[in-house]
Amino acid sequence: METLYKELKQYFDVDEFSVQKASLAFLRVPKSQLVSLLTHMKDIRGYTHLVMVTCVDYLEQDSFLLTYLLHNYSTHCDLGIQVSISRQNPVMDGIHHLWEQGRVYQRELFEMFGIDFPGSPDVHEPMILEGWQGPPPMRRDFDTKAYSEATYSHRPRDHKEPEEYMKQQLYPED
Amino acid sequence: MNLAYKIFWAFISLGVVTVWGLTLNGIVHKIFARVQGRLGPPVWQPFLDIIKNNSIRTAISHGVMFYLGPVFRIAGGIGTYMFIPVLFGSVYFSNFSMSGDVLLVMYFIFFGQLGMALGAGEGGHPYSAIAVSRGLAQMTAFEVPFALSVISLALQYKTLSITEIVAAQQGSFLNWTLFTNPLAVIAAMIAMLGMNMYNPFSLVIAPQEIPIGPPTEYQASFLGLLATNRGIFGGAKLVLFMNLYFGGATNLVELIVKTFWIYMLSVFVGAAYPRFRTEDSIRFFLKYPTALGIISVLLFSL
Amino acid sequence: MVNPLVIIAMFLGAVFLIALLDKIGRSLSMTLMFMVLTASCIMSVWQITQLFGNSGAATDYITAGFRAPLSIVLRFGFLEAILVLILNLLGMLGAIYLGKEFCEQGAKPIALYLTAILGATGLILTRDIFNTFVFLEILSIATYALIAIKQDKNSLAAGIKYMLAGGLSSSLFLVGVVFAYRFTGTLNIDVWLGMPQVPKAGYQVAVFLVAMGLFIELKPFPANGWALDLYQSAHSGLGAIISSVNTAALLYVFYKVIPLFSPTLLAVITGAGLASFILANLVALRQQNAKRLLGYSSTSQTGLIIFAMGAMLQLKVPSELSLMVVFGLLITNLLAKSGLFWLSGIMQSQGLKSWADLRHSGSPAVHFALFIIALAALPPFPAFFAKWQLVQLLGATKAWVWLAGLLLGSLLEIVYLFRWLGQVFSRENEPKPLYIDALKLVPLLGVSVLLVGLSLLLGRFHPELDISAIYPVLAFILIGALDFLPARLKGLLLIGITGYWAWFGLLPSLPLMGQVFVLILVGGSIAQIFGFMRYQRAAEGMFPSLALMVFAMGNLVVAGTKLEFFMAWELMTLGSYFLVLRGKNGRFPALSYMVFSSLGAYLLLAALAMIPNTFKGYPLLIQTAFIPMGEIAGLLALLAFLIKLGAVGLHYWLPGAYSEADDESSSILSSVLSKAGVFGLMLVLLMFLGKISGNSISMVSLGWIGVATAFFGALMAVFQEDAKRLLAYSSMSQMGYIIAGFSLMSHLGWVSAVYLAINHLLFKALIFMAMAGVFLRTGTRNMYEMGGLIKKMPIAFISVLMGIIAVSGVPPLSGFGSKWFIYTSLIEQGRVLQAALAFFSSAISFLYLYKLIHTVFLGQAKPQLSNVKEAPIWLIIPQAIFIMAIMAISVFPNLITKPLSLAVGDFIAKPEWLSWDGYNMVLASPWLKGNWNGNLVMLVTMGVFMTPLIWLILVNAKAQKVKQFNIVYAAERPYKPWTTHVAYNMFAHYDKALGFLVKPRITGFYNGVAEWTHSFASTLSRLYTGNGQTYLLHIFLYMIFLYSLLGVN
Amino acid sequence: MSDIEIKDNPDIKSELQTPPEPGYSEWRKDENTLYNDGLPEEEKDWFCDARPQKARKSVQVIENFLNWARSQSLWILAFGTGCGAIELRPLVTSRYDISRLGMQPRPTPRQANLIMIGGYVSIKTLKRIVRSYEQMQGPKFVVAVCSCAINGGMYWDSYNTVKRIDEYIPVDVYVTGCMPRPEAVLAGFNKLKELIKAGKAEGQNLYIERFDWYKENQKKVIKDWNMPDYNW
Repeated sequence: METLYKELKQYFDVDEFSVQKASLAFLRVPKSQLVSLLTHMKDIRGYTHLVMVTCVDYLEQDSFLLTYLLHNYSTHCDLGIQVSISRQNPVMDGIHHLWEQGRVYQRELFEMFGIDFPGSPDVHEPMILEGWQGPPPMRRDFDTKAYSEATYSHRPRDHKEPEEYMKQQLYPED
Repeated sequence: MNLAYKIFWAFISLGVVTVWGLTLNGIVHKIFARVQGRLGPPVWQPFLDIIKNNSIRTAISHGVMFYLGPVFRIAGGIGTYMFIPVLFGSVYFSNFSMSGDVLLVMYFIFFGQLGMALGAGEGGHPYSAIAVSRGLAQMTAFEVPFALSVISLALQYKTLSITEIVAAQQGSFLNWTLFTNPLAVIAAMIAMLGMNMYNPFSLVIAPQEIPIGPPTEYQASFLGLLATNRGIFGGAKLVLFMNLYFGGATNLVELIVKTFWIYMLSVFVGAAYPRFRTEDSIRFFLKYPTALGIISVLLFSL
Repeated sequence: MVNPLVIIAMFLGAVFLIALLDKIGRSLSMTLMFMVLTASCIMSVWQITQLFGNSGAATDYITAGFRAPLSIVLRFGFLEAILVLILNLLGMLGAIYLGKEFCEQGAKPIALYLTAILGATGLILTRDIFNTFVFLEILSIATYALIAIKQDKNSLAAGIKYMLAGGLSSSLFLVGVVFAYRFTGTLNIDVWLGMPQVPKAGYQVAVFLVAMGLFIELKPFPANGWALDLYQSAHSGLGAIISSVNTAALLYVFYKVIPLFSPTLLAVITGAGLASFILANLVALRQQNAKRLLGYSSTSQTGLIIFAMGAMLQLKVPSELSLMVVFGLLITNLLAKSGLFWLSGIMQSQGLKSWADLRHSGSPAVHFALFIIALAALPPFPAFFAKWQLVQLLGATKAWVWLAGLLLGSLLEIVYLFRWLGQVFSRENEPKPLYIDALKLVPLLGVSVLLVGLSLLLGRFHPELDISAIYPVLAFILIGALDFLPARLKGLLLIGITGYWAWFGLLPSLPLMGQVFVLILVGGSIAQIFGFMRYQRAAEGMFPSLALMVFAMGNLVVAGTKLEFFMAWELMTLGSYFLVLRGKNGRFPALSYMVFSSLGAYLLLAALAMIPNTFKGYPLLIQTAFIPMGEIAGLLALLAFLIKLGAVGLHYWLPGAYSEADDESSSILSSVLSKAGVFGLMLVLLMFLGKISGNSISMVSLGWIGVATAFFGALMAVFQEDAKRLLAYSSMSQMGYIIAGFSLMSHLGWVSAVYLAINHLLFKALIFMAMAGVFLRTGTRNMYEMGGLIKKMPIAFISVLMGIIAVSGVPPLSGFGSKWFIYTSLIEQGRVLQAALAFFSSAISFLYLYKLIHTVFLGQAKPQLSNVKEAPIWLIIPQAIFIMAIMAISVFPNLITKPLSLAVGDFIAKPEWLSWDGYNMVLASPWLKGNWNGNLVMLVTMGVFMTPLIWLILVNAKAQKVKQFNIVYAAERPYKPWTTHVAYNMFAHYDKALGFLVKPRITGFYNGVAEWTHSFASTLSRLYTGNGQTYLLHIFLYMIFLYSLLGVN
Repeated sequence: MSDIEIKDNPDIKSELQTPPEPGYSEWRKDENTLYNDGLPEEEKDWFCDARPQKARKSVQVIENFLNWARSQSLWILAFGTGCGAIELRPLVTSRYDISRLGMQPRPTPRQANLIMIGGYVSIKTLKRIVRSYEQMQGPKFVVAVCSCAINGGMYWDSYNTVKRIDEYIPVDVYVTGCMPRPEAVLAGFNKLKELIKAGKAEGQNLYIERFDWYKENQKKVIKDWNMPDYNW
C-alpha cells in the first residue's frame, strides 16, 4: 500500500495517507482529481470493485467527506479514497459511468445529504424516503427529535413503573 | 328408480364424499405436520375453515366471470363426481354415471379447471394468470400418461364404461387392474401426483412466489366454495382411481379404506420431495410415465 | 363463299391507296384502314356462316388457274376463317390502340401495319410453302419497319436484333424449302402431306431446317433473347401485335407443317416446346419488368402450344380434339397477352410494383385480373378447358413425364402471374393516380368481352359441364356488376340467391351426405355473409369473390363429372385467393396460398386424368362406388386434399392465408373453405372404400398424418401472439382430427370426422366472428395489446367462451361429442397410440384457448382501449346463429348424430353395436363399449352449476364490485395495466420444454425451395446479355443442339 | 402465560385523544364515494372509488357461533416490517406450532383474517400496511408486536418512523417486548381469540366508523399518497 501511495503520488495530489491494516488504507484527493484517480485505479491498478460510497458530515469544518471504497480482487486490498467537498455547494462529479451501481449510491447521497450529482440517472427521484419533504435527514444540522415530535404523536407514558409493576405481576406475594 | 330418488341419493352421495374428502384433507395436514414433527391442526380444521370463509362479512368481486369462477370450479368437481359410479352394485350410490363413460369424466375434470382459470383471469392478477399457465402446461403433460393408462384399460377390458371396468375387477383382489395391468397403474398413479398438485408438482399454487396460484384474489365465500371443492373434487378423483385401478368398492368402508391409501401415495411423495419447475415436470411426465403407459398400451394391443 | 384472294388484294390495294389518301387527309387513311380490317372480318364471318350451312363446300382456292402443285393454293376453311377473323379483330383493336401514333406519324406506319396484318393473314391462308416464306418476309419486314414507331435507342437496337434473328430464321426456312423441293418436287404442303415419307437423310435435314426456321421465329427458350429485348423496348401496341398476331400466324404455319415431321423430329420439337415452356416460366420468376415478363410468358405459352401440338400428334389424338386444345390455348394467349401488352402501354413504369397504380383505375384493373387469370389457365377461360383436355389426353395415354413437365411449368407460371396480380391488388402497395387515355381502353374492353364471351359459351356448351357449372361465374359477374352498391344490399342479395339456389337447386338432388356438406359449405357461408354486411360502404371486390367461392363450393358437392368437380375446385380457390389478397398484408400469404393450392390442384388434375370419366348429372358422391381409382391416382388426390386441409408438412400457406385475409373472410376461409378439403378427402376415400381397410398401412399412415397435424397445429398455436394466426393453427389442428377420423374407414370413424367437421364449422366461425368484432374495435390483432375486454364486449366474450368450450371438448357442449367420437372410434379400431397423441393435442388446445380468451378478454384492461364498444350487429347475427346451433346440438345431440350415422350409413353400413337409447348413444362393439348421453350430461351440468350458484348468491350477494387495479400486489400497487397484464409469451415454460418441436423446419424447407428456384432462375437469365451477336450464337447453338438430338447422319 | 402483560383494545380506546372530526373532509365525495385525489386523472379509472360501509352482524346466536369459528381458523398475514417478524418463523415450527390452533400463514391479504405487524413502522411501510389492511376482508384483526410498534421503541426520535400504529389502523392486541418471545406472541394470539369469541374484536367496523379520522392521520404522514383513498 505504501508503494502504491508513492506511485500515485507521482501522478495525483494525494495526501493524508493512512494505513488501517495491511489490506486497507485511506488517502485523500482533491475534488477535481477524484474521477481521474478512480478511473486510474479501476483501469490500471486493478481496483475494479466499487464497494461503497459514503459520506460524513463535518458540520464544524463545513464540509462533507465522501469516501469511495474500492477493492482489488487480485490482491484483496481495499483502498478508501476520500474527498472533501463544501457543504455550501454540495455538488460532485458522478462516477456512474465507471460503475453502473454508482448511481444508486449517488441517489442515496442526494436524498440523505443533499449532495447533487449532475447527470446521474434518476438522481432526483425519491429512493428510500417516499414523499419526503423536509431537509436531507442525514445532515447533522437536521434535528430529528424535534422533527419527530412535531410530526408523529407520542404515546403518553404509562404511569406504572415497569420494575414495580412486573414485580407485582410476577411475585404478588412479596 | 325415478328421477327424484335419483337426485335425492345423488345429494346423499355428494354429502358423503364432501365429508370424507374434507376429512381426508384434514388427515393429510395432520400427517404433514407429524412428518415435520408438529402436532398439526385438528382433523376437522377444513370444516372450520370453510365455515369461517363463508362467515366473512365483506367480499369483493372483479366481475361476472370472477364471480362465476368458483361456481364453475365446484360444478366441475360435483359434476365429475356425479358421472362416476361410487359403489359397485349399489343403485343408490351410482350417481348419474349412466350419462357417459370414463371419457366423459376425464373431460369433465377440465370443466372446473377452465372455469376457474377464467374467473381467476378476470381477477386481473398477474399471479393468477401465471399460475394458470403453469397449471395448464403441467396438465397437458400429466394427461398423457393418464390417457395412455385409460386407453390401456380400454384395451384390457374392452370397455370405457367405469361400471363395467369395476365389474371386471371383482372376484379376487388379484383381478384388480393393479395386478393385471401394473404398468398402466404406475403411469396413472404418477399422473395423479401431478393432478393433486402436491410436491414435486406444486408449482401451480407455489405459495411463496405466486401466492396460492389461481385463487390469489379469491376470498370469503368464494374461497369457501373452492375449499369445499377440494374435498369433493379430491374425493371424486380418488373414487375414479379406485374404480379404474383398485377394484372399486362395494361398500362405504371399503371406499374409505381404499381412497385413503390411494391418497397416501401422493401425500407421502409430496411430504418427501422438493419442487419441479414447470418445464421439468413437463419433461418428467413425458418421459418415464409416458413410456410406461406406451409399453402397457402396446402390451395389450398386441 | 369468299375468295381469299379478295382479302389479300383488298389489303394490298389499301396499302397503296393509303400512301395517296394520306396526302388528302389523315382521317381518310385511318378510315380506310379500319374499313379494310372490318371488311376482312366481315368476310371471315361470312365464310364461317357459309361453311356452317354447307359443310362439304370446297375451301381451297387456286390462284392462277392451274392445279395444285403448279400454282399457289389458298385455303379459306373453317379454321382459317376463324383465325383470320380473330387476327383482324385483334388488328383492328391494335389499330385503335395505336391510333394516336398513326395520327401523328401518318401513312407510313398505317401502311406498314396493314402490311403486317396482310402478312399474317396470308400466312394463315396459304397452303404453299414458298408462298409462306413470302408472307413470312412480308410480315417480318413490316414489323421491323413498324418498330421505328417508337424512336428511342433501345427500341431501334431491339429492332436490329429482331432483324438479324428474323433474317437468320428466314434463310434457314428458305434453305429448307429449297432442299425439300429438291426431294419432293413440289411446294404445296397438301401434296407433301399426301406423299409417303421420303427416307432420305437429306430430306430430314430439309424438314428440320424448315421446322427450325419457323421454330426460331416462334422464339423458343433459350433462343429468344432478341425477342425479349424487342418486347421490352418496343412500343406496347406493337408488342401486342407481335405477341398475338405474329405468333398466331406462325403457330398456324407450324401447325400446317408439323405433320411432315419425322417421329424423331416431332419428339425433339415437342420436347423443345415443353422445355421452352418450363424454362421460360422459370426465368420469368426473377423478372421485375412487366414487358419483359410478358415476353417470357409469350415464349412459354408458345412453347406450350407447340408442345401440345407435337404431343397430340405423337399420341395420335384425333385431330378435332387436338385442334380444340391448341385453339383453346392459343385464343386465350392471344387475347390475354395482347391485352396485357396494351395495359403495359398504359402504365407509366414497367416495374411490377408500380402496377399497383392500376388498382383504383376501375375497369383496367378488372381487365388485368381477367387476363392474368386467363393466362394462368384457370376456369372459366378457354385455356383451362384446353389444359384440362390436354392433361386428360396425356393421362389417358400414360405420358407421365410430359404430364409432370406440363404441370411443373404451369406451377411456375402461376407463381409469377399471381405475384404480379398480388402486386396490383394487395393493399400493401399505395397506388398513384393513373392517367388513362379513354381510347386505349377500347381494345382492352374488346378482348375482355371476347374472352368472357368465349368462356361462357364454352362453359355453357361444354359436353362435360352442366349449366350449373358456370353459376359461380355468373354470380361473380352479377355481384361484380353491382359492386358499387352498399355492402348490406349486396350481402342480402347474395344470401337470397345463395339460399334459393341451395334450397331448391342443391339439396333436392343430393344424398344425405351431400346435403350435410351443402349445409356445411353453403349454409355455413350464408350464416357468415351477415358478418360481411358490416361494411358501411361498398367493400369493393369482396362480395364478387365471396359469391364465386360460395357457389363454387356448392358446385363441388353436386359436381357430376370430373371436369365439373375440378372447375368448381379451381373457382373456389380463385374466389378464396381474392379474399386473402384483399387483406391488409395479404400479398405474400395470398401468393403462397395460390401456389400451394395450385400445386394441389395440379396433383388433383393428374389424379383425375388417371380415372375414367364420370357421368353428368349425378353427384360424384353417388358415383364413387363405380369409379375405379388406382393407388397412384388416389395418392395424388389425397395429397391434393391434404394440402387444402393444411396437413403437417403441407401447411406452409395456412397460417398466412387464414390470418391475413379480412377478418370475416378469415372466418369463412378457416371454418367453411377447409371443409371443401374434407369433402374432397371423403370423396377419395369413398373410392377406396371396400378396397383398402382401415388397418392397412396406408390408412394407418394417414391416421398418423392426421394426429400429427392435430398435435403440431395445436403446439404451434400455443406460441402465437397474433390471435388470427393462433386460430389458423387451431383450424389446422382440428383438421388433423378429421383426417384421422376419415382414415379409420369405419362407420364410427366417419361419423366422428363429419361430426367434427360440423362442430368445427360452428365453433370456429363463432370464435372468428367474435374476434372479428374485437379486431375491428381494437384495431390490432396482437393479443397482448388487448385485455380486459369482457366488460366492453360481453357478447363477444360469451361467444368466444362458448367457442372455446366447444373446441376444447369440455362437456356439456357439443365439443365433447367430437372428442368422444374420435377417441372411441380410434380405440375401437385399435389405433391406440394415435388416440393418445390426439388426447395430448386436445390437452394442448387448452393452452392456446386459454391464452386467447385470457389475454383478450380477461386480465387488465388497457387505457388505449377504453372507448371500445360492442361489435356491430352484423357480426353478432352470425354469432347468435352459431351459438344457437351449438346449443341445439349440445342439448339434443340426436339432432346431429342420428342423421350423420344415416348419411355415413349410405356408404359404410352402420354396425349393429351402435345404437341409440333415447338420447343415450350406446357403443357396444366387441372391441369397445361406451356410451354418451349428451342430453343428460347437459341437465346434470346445469343442476350442479345452479346449486352452488344459488348458494353463492345467498351468502355473497353484496360483493363489492372493484376495478382492475384493486388487486393484491404484494402490498404494492400495480404500475400500469400493460406491465400487469400477463400476455406476451405466456407459455414460455412450455417453449422451454417442447418448443424444440415447433422450430420452423417446414417453412424453412419451402423457403429453401423457393430461394433455390429463384437463384436457379437468375442464373439462367444470365444467358441474356443484350448483345445481338450472342443471341445469334444462341440460335445457332440451340439449333445444333436440337440437330444432334435428332441423330440424323 | 396469563402473567405476561397484554394490552387489549378497550385500554387503548380510552387513550384515543382526538375524537373523529364530524362532517366531510375535502377528499370525500359523499357517503358512498371517495374522491381518490391522490391519483392522477388517468389512473382514477383503474381503482374502485367506493367508500367502505359498516358490516352488519347476524343474529347474536349465529354470530357467536361464527365468532367461534373465526377464532378457530385465523389465517395470518405476516407483515414482517422489523425484527419482530423473526418471531413468526419459530411459531410455525414444531416447537410452537400455531397450526394446532387452527392458524396458518397466508400469503395474500385477501384470504387472511389477521395482520401481524412485526416491529417498527416507517412511513414507507405504513403505506403498505394500510394497503394490505384495507385489502383484507372483514372481520379482520390486527396484532402488533414489539415495543417499536407500540411507542416507537428505540426509534422514538426517528425522523421517519411512526410511534403509534393505532392512529393509523385499529389494533386489537399489542404484544410488548423488544423483541417478544414466541410464547408472548402466542399469548397475544390467545388473547385475540378470547376477544373474538367475546365479540369484542370489531376493529374493522371501528375503522369504518372512524374512517375519516384514520385517513386524516394516514395522510398527514404519508406525503406521496399515490393510491386510492380506500384500497379495496
